[in-house]
Amino acid sequence: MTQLTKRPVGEGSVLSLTGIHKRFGAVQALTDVSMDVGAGEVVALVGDNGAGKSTLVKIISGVYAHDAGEIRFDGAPVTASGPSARQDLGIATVFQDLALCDNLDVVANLFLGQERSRGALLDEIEMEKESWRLLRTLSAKIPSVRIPIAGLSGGQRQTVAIARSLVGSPKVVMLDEPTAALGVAQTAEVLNLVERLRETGLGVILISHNMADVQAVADRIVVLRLGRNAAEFRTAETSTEQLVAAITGASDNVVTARAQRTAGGLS
Amino acid sequence: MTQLTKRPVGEGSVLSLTGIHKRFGAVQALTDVSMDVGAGEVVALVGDNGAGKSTLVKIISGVYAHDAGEIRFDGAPVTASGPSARQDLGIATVFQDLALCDNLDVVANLFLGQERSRGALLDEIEMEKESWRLLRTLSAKIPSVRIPIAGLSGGQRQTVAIARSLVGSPKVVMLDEPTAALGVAQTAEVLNLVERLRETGLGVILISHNMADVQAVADRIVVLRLGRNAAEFRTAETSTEQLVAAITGASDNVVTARAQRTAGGLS
Amino acid sequence: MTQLSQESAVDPTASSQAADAVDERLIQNVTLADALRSFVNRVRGGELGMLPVVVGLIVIAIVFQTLQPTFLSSRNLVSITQFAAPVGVISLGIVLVLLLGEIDLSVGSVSGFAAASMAVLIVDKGVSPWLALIVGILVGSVIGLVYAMLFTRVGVPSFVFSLAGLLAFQGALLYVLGTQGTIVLPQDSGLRAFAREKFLTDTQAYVLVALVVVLFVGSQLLTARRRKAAGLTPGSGVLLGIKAVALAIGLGYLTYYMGIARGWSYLPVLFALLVVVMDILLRRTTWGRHVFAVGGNVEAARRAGIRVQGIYVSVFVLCSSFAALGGILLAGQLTSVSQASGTTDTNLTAIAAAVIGGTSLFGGRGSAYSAMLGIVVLQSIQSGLNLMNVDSSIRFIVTGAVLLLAVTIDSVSRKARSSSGRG
Amino acid sequence: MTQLSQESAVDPTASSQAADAVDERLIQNVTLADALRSFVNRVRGGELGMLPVVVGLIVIAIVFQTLQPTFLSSRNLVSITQFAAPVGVISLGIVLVLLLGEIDLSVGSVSGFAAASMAVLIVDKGVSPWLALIVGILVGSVIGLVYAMLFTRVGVPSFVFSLAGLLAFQGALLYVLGTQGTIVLPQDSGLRAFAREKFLTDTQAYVLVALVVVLFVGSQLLTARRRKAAGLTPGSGVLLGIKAVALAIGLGYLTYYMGIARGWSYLPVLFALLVVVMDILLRRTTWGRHVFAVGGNVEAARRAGIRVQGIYVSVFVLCSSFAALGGILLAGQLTSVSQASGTTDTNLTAIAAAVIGGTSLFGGRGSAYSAMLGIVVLQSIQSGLNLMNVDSSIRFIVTGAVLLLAVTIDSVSRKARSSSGRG
Amino acid sequence: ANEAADNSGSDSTSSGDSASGGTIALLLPESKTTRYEAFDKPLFEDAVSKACSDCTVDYYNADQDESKQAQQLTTALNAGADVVVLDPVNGEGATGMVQEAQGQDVPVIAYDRFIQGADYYMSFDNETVGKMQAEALVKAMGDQGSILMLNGAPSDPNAAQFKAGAHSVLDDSGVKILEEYDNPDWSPENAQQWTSDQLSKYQPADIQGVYAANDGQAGGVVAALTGAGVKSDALPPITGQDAEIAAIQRILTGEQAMTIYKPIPIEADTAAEVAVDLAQGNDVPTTSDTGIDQSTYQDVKSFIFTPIVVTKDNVADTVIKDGFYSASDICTGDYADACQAAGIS
Ligand SMILES: Nc1ncnc2c1ncn2[C@@H]1O[C@H](COP(=O)(O)OP(=O)(O)OP(=O)(O)O)[C@@H](O)[C@H]1O
Ligand SMILES: Nc1ncnc2c1ncn2[C@@H]1O[C@H](COP(=O)(O)OP(=O)(O)OP(=O)(O)O)[C@@H](O)[C@H]1O
Ligand SMILES: [Mg+2]
Ligand SMILES: [Mg+2]
Repeated sequence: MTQLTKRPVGEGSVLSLTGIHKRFGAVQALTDVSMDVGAGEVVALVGDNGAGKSTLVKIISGVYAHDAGEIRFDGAPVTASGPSARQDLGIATVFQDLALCDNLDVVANLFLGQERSRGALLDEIEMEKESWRLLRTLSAKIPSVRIPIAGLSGGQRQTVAIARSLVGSPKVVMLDEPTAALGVAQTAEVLNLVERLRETGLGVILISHNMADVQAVADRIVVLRLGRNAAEFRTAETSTEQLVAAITGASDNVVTARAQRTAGGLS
Repeated sequence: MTQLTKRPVGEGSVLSLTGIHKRFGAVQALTDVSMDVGAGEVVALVGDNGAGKSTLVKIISGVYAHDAGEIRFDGAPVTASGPSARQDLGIATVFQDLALCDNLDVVANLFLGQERSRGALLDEIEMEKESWRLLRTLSAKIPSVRIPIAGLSGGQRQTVAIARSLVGSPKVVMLDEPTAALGVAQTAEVLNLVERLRETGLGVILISHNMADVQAVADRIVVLRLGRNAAEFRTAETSTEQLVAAITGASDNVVTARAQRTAGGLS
Repeated sequence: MTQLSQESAVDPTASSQAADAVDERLIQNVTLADALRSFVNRVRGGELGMLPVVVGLIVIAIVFQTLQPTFLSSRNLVSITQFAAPVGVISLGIVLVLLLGEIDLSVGSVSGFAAASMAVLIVDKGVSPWLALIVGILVGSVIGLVYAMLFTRVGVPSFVFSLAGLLAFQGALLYVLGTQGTIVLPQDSGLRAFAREKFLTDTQAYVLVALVVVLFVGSQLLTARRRKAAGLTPGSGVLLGIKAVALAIGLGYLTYYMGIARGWSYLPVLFALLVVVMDILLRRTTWGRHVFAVGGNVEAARRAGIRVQGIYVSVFVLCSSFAALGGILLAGQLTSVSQASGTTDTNLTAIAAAVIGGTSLFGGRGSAYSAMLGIVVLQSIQSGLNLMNVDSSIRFIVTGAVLLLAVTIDSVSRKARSSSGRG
Repeated sequence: MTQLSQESAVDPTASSQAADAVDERLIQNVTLADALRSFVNRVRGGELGMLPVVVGLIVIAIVFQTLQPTFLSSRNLVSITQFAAPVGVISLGIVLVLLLGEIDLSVGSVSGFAAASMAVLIVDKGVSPWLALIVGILVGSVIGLVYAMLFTRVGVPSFVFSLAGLLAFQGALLYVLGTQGTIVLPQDSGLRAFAREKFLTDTQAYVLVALVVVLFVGSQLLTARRRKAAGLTPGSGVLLGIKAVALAIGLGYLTYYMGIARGWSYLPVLFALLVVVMDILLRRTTWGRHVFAVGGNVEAARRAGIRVQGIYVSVFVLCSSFAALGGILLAGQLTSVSQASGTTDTNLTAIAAAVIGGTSLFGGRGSAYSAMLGIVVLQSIQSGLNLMNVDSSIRFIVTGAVLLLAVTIDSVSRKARSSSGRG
Repeated sequence: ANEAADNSGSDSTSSGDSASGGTIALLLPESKTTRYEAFDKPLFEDAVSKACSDCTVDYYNADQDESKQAQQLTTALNAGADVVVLDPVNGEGATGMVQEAQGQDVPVIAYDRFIQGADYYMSFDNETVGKMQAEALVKAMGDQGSILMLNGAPSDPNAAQFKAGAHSVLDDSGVKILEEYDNPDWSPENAQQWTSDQLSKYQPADIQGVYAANDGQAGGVVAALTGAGVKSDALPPITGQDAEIAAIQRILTGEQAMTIYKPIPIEADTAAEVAVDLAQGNDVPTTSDTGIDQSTYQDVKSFIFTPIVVTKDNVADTVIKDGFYSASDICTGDYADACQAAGIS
């Protein structure tokens, strides 16, 4: 449909997917989807609402089982299923629906599954100290880390979920719309963070609907449409218009219409 | 702190708040907050994460009771509390945390509280038809309106929540980060929608972290910081830098730093 | 109808394709073949609705029939339906409360207390039976109202106030009965006759079956026409035909078979009627929609402007009223009320029936039919074991095991569903 | 510790202000005055933790003491603590299951079956008491394991399998007891002595109280020092002092007062110990954290890489084991096991205690102490009513009413909380 | 703990050494059968207050819960009981309770159910009750035919004694037991359903008699049989126990063959007499004022009473004559004719 700039083969990727299929009841959510991510590479995954981006992320992170297709990690096929197995491999994920425990406080959520202990008991003090440090690197505006997540604002929760992915030492980080609820400062910090992750050699999959952000940090952009691979771009060679056209499936769409109509459109 | 361009008095506003206070346990979420919205006016409410925007929206919509302060609607003080009383006044709200019933399908959620009936029984067919119409105006990509909300993607849910506010005939519509999870096309549709609402003479309160969107549709911009009124701007007279400075509380912030560092910043 | 279809002809939303069949990812469901394919897919994906419980019931039937050939005799089926009805009515109220994500532990005590109040009024105070019946049910309604006030105004959790009610109304039962213990309903009492001796005649039964089938087909056809007029997919006509024929044959044969013995007693017919009415109320009215909404997410319901308190009041009142009615029917069936009325395992049976039938304990998921299916499962197990006459130690163990078996089928299918990513 | 504090001196995160007190919207909580103010705020906002139940308990005490002056006699307090312990142990297991948002309806039957197994081994088979005790508890553990398998592998809801267990193990109890019915534990059985005759001496009791206070103060001081070293607010020292003195005086006086009669029986001491241990396990270990996480949001816990299945297994095993232990202690206290063991309202009492103590039925909220507070509330009500010599009918009604009263205080405060937008 | 303070009962209000007066604790097992609170308790209290005007009776009911009863005993002892009249939920398991009371020098009267090691025992013997029911049934059936047998709750130890007594007669008779059922909770509903289910298997004509352990179950059986179309004047003989009003009425109309009547006044009066004597430190006479001789049952000094089989013929001479019920209690609406026929007015 649009041009496909294939990634040169042999440039060994950390994570690669081929021919992934997934059906939910009467809806075929993913059909024959492929993609791969190299170390030190930021791949943006974009697409319209319901295109299947989050479903793909959940399949990679082990939350859903795929119906058909293959996942390879560090060159070897991944057999173990379930989120804890995938985390052990080194895949950290920030889910779109956050997946925090409302009844636990910020510290407990940040270190969930990776608690710090002193002997047999939890080292609450160490964890609290570390929490403040992590949250500060993300410019979080959280008054207290000892209130349950239920009492946080949308953006504060999002920040906590992102900070979670920095605990531990993953090889691939997947961020599903991480900046959706964030303030301008926090968004900038997350983009900085993504760049820092790339510099330390991690593979990053970034999902976002904000084309400016995507173009600012991604090396490659994979476009899904209605559950299928629609296009793949190198960021440097791509314009916003091309991207939007690939996402909506038409170069003549509401976005361009609006941009033409108003003075200050999508820039 | 920054310049306050007060709205001329006497230009009768639909909704006006004065001196609103709200405390949650140990956190003083809102301190002496005031704002007002006129008919046919779009007011953007911006601020950092946890600034208190959603709390303010929930107070207006009757979800929370405020500790002190006054709310006036159409010039008269509002006494009745609770969401259903506020809805009866004509205040429609799209909440940041969406507030949909996961176990119900899209149609049921869309018409919740405003069901259409034929005699004693629900008119499912009329509602389903109307649902498709509403969703189409928002360019929604929803395969079926008869699957439970639990099976929708983040953006699809957001679209349903926005479509909800179009059922019925409100006088004021509040949208709390309506485009956070939306695709580019859907975002453009929502901005179009906001403009249409203004044209039909409704008051609109729009919360967003996207300065481009805010500047594109808002008439006035109210800035909250740490639970207090920080500034108020007329959109036409304001630059993005001024806004970001008012939000973060410093003209020298991570956003400007990032903008300087990278080529393609916030435009 | 014609008017509507004309309207749709000029409706701009009506395209060549039905509005609900546009998305290319959607697996179509129009022809019979589509319907079959989607059914197979659903079974694979574990979305079976009531099917697993029905399969469980069939397994129970086969096992007991093998062990004890009188199990499926028409006499025994008549007796199962008759004994299932009163507790089934109580369970129907429990379904409502469970749909809200609440619980009522006191239905047993309330049923006993209401029946005793009625019996005392009739026998000791000489009040007319009809009035006493109404008072008995009102006793339940008032209790439900008090519960609702405790819940909505004071905020006491339903577990706690109904536990308090469980104790208090057991006391009230003893108090009302006073020193006399068992009260026997008068020989000529209409309630006794209704609960024990009245059976549909063959003609009545077949007319009823025909009526049900006609109503079903009629409403389905009407819906299909209106859907088409509104530019939506109308659903497979062949499938509707098959369903209608299956319904007619199923109900017809059951009626014929039960007619070999005494046929349908009034009691199960009343129960079935209540179930159907509650099902329509729950699925097809605004009130029912709101019950599901409150059970699924109270906060969302509240924000949608639903008067949540009213929903709680209506449900608690209905639940206690059903409990009272069930208790009264039980009394009619047994011909008497005693200190033991409702205090034994009525609570647990009523709640278990709802849960086994597939209503979630956590609110928002379930159906009126679950009360019916669940109670039939439980009564079948009990009846089968009664016929087998084993030692009471074995009987307890086997009851537990069969119960587990009946529900496991459902669980396994649900497991399949969740592993394929559906909640 | 000193090493750590040196570390923090060079830690870049340590600023002039503690890390957790930077936000200007935060209402400070450092000095005693702060603490008091924040307490008053909390009371107004309705966040009271265990306070309401304690107030409920005080109300109960005052009411019964007024009606019957022996209620607060030291002898009666001794008897309340002694009888509260065994069911309290069972309730402790229920708290765990409820924390996961699941339920176990079979703890009563399991307790009876485990006790019967033990009794049969000792009396009929001549097995050594210790071995029999261990086997009895293991019976519980194995049952828990089976439950966990049904839950995690097959996906049967806990309500259903524990309902099946309720029936099956009642049958198993009858089966194990066979025709002999009641089994009396040998006169010289250590269990009998432990559950009935052993009391702490005065010295032991006061040493224990001192130990508790010292441990409390020590751990609090240590925490404060480490927090300061880590650049966090250490909390008010004065407040700590007040708490410590209150604890010492409270426990000390209680010990003195109970010492007027026979003092602390071993049974409540064992129970208290179990509660404290479970509380530490739940609040201070990784396992406990994961239990809360699974109860709060299974899906989030699973995605965080927690081995959710393991958590379920551990909790179901612990719950059934506690049930078995509780049943065995009950048998020791009663000196015998019979067909009725655990079949009366043990289930309901154990679950009610947990709920009344403040553990949510929906998972993720609660504490080990709720088992203790809840069972003390229930036993106090029962003991008070025992003293009052009323007819059963009145007793049932009053039990219900008092129960409601005791919990209403909590409910009203929770209501305040939710209207101010919390929880 | 403070052992010295222990025996002095420092915070109990009364103590046992005063010559007159005294506190008698009455512990009854349950409230679901009418007899305990309708008869035993008031009769016992009346008898005590007649014999000793400044004695007090502390009353407890265990609602069929053994451990509740254990706690009630402790409460009673704490409240300063001088003598305990204990009707145990489970007689076999109550030895621990007896020891606890005796450990504090409080004598125990085992009331209605035997407890090993009690100081006194007075009762109608449970096994005898079962035997009498079975004998009456066998006699009514002419020692031939088939019966259904409904026993009490498997979790109730007393039910096992009735069952054993009945079997000892039935097993040696010409009567055949078709099916046997241990009814959980003794509930009439279960009895009705079980019997109905048997009628899917047997014809009503196959059943020539029904052993029902108590009147409640007998009511359920009658409901089931009549529900299956058996005319109420064609019912087979059905047994019962407790002499509930409803059972007496059924006996008068011929729906039930017999019930067991325990003349509770004698039992309550004797218990009160012994209790007062013990409380006041007097000797207990070998023959009570009610005319019962003291005997020994399993090493416990005992007063054993004979239960009475009530049939249509002796209703007037038993329950009515004893004032257990008045004729107007029984002869309501539907039963007036039957009363007249039986000569009751
Ligand atoms: N229910 C609650 N309980 C306790 N604290 C709360 C609650 N709701 C909000 N808060 C606190 O109030 C402050 C303001 O929250 P609010 O949700 O209004 O922020 P916001 O401006 O909408 O932020 P965002 O942009 O992230 O959505 C936050 O610090 C939050 O922690
Ligand atoms: N659990 C589920 N059950 C049923 N259908 C589902 C489920 N999850 C996703 N789907 C369907 O799969 C499709 C893809 O959903 P997905 O969440 O992957 O979209 P997305 O690309 O992340 O969209 P968004 O940008 O809105 O987040 C949607 O049509 C949705 O309806
Ligand atoms: Mg998504
Ligand atoms: Mg917000």
